[in-house]
Amino acid sequence: MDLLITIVLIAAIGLLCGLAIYIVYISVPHKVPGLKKIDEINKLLPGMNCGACGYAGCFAFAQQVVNNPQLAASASCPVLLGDSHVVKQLEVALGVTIDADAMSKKAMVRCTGASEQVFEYTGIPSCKAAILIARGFKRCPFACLGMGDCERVCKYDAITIDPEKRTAHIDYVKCTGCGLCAKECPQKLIEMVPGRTTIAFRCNYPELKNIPGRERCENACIHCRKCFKACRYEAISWKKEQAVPEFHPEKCTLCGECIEVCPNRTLEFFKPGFGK
Amino acid sequence: MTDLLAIFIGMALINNFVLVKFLGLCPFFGVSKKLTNAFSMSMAVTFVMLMASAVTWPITHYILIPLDAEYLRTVVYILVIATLVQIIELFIMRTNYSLYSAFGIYLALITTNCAVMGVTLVNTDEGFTFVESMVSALGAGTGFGLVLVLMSGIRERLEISQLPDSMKGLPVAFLVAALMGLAFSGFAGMV
Amino acid sequence: MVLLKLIKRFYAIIFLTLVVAISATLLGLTHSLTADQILRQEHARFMAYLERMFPDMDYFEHEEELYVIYNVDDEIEGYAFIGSAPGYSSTIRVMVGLEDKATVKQVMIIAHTETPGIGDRIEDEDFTGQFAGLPVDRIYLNSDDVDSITGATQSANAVIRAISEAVEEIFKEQSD
Amino acid sequence: MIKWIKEFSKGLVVSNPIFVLALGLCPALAVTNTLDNAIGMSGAVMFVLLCSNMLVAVIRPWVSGIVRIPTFIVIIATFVTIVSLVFQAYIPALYESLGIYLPLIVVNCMILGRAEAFASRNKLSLSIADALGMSLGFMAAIVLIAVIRETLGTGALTFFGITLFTLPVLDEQPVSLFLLPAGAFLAIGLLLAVFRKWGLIKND
Repeated sequence: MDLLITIVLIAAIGLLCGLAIYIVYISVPHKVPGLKKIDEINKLLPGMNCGACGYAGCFAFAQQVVNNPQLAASASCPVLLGDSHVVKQLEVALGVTIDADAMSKKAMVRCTGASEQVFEYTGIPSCKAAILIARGFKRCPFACLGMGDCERVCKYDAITIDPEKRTAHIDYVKCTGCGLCAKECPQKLIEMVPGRTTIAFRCNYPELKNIPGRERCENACIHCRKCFKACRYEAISWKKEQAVPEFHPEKCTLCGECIEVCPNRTLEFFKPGFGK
Repeated sequence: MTDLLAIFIGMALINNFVLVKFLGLCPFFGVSKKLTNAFSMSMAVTFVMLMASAVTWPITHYILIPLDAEYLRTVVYILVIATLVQIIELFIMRTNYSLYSAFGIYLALITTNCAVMGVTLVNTDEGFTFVESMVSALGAGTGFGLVLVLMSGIRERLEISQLPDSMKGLPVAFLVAALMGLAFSGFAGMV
Repeated sequence: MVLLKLIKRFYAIIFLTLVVAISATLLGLTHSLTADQILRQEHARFMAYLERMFPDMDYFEHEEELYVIYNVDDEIEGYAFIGSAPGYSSTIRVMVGLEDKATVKQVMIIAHTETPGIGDRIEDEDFTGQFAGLPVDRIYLNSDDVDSITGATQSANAVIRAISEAVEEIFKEQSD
Repeated sequence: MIKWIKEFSKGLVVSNPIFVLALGLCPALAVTNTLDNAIGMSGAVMFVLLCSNMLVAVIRPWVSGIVRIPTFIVIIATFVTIVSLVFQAYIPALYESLGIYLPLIVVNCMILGRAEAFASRNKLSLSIADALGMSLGFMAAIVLIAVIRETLGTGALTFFGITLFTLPVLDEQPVSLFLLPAGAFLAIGLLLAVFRKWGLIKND
């Protein structure tokens, strides 16, 4: 008899538990407005929560975009900029037009890493740590140290480190332009450039006089102006203060003249497949 | 009041659930890779511990003990905990989605978190009153959170340190836990 | 039809309730099958401890918390009581046998899960043996007559506390 | 049949619950201070895992979505309670030394994990194979840890009262660190590293 009472009471607890779940399941309404829409947008986003758009993750961005569709045209979500298929879907879902091309950004490493290593560094494998000792272990104090801080922070696997030259390479296709690496680099040598940039300028050495760059690195810009003079399409202007070239991709014809004349091979085509 | 303080410190430090009693180890090693995740997880665990203690206490003292059916406590407790977790999960998912996207994945882990079940069992074993049970749940949650946050801080550092390949990841986390455990055994005898 | 619809609608709840009910039934049956055996085991263990302490025991009687042990000739053989206190990692339960109401005959650790090799040294004869022959009122923390164990202070003190607290409770009631 | 053997052997090495999946760590560390405890615990886990995997595989078509987890966990808890009642009745010494960790088998992530991830999606026979493999892998792992901890921590190895062997120096001066909680972490961490070094388990 006692057993029966026990069983009934315990079953009643089970019933209550089931009932509680059921009631919550049935009665708690979806309180977040437009949750379905937000979910739909959220699924289109990369889901990496990289924060490049300026919101706390993809879901937060989706929420904002649903409330204010125009935002999509000005935010810098890597998906908006990279994947044209997704951009179309987003345009349909939100009812706005997005000029993805104009907003796209890519990360560019302004160093070839060719500067000679002057001592063996065996400390904590992080650029931030390495830079504390004599401004890094390379002859050029502004060089890419290649300890992989940017590689670790990249959520899209776009960065690889060349272990020989100790320098970072960014895969143009995989790069979504989120800018995390640019924020992470202690040398500040990763620059976010417009996606249509044609010529990569691979030197970060900012000082004009003191010590001429070429002593420090075989790929250094020696401020010779040859590229500026070589360009027949006015796609290169000369910035006098820093004494470096400035490139204008809209006029560039990808002729490759500037790259050929550069004595130290500081210039490169930015995107693989450009030029030849 | 001093009794309650003694229970709190006892649960949080001396009998720390993770390092001394080995409860809640799966999340301890699973969710301690990043500091922010560890913090969210420990908040969620503490919350569920408090809820579970509050619900299981009356069940124990008004149903199981009068019926002389304490052998059923495992079934009843885990049923209640699983239900609670599911309700909280549903509720948060529907009302505050951004909170859910931050806590949701951890809630699912909590059903099988020995620490939550452990705190309800300890409360019954020690014969705590309702208030004492709540304090012990709070203490256990705090201790769990403290250790989880400490551990994740250390692991974030370990990520960039040079280790033999076979030591990377879990093995070194265990060794760190061992050292932390030694440190925590120093709290014994405090109360 | 209506019933069928209701069942369909609340299927999840009914299912869970059924599972819980079946589980409770199963456990209730298992419990009633094992309950006697559990009691017998506990009783046998208890008796075994008493018999080891008082080899001439025939039967015992309760006197509040105190067990009074009689031999075959109905003479009082001694007394025993059980005390407990939290140790390092578990609650330690001790059984104390008394010659008469003032002197300890023997102390036995009957339940603990202290750390093997460290805390479980409280079971050693070196430690428990020192209580034999002591007056009960000489057993308390930091007493001159009782030594703790180096490296297992927590566990050893718990044993001492278990005895002294039980003594206080039992004998205070009796002297009142 | 081949599939059966594959599922069975998977739990032993390739996805050993303790060393590879890092599931069910609580008992692996808490009760491995003596060999007896480890064997008792893994026996209990084996019984519970086998029974619950079988039952879940049988009833899976009827389990309703929203109460899935409560249902599974009540089933598991039932078997755990049966085990603990049986232990209490027939092997009380083991019951006492396992203490709170016996009811806590319920929340062993390994068991609910297997019920959720495997038994609720697979046939009965495969579920049995999975349960057997996983629990044998679990047993092998925690017995190994227990042997190391007991041998180093006390200088001798005993098996239900029978002393198997005694080490010369350690007997006098045991490394009692290995019996402390810290020693459990140390032992499992070093074992894991050694297994990786030997290539038994893949690196992260």
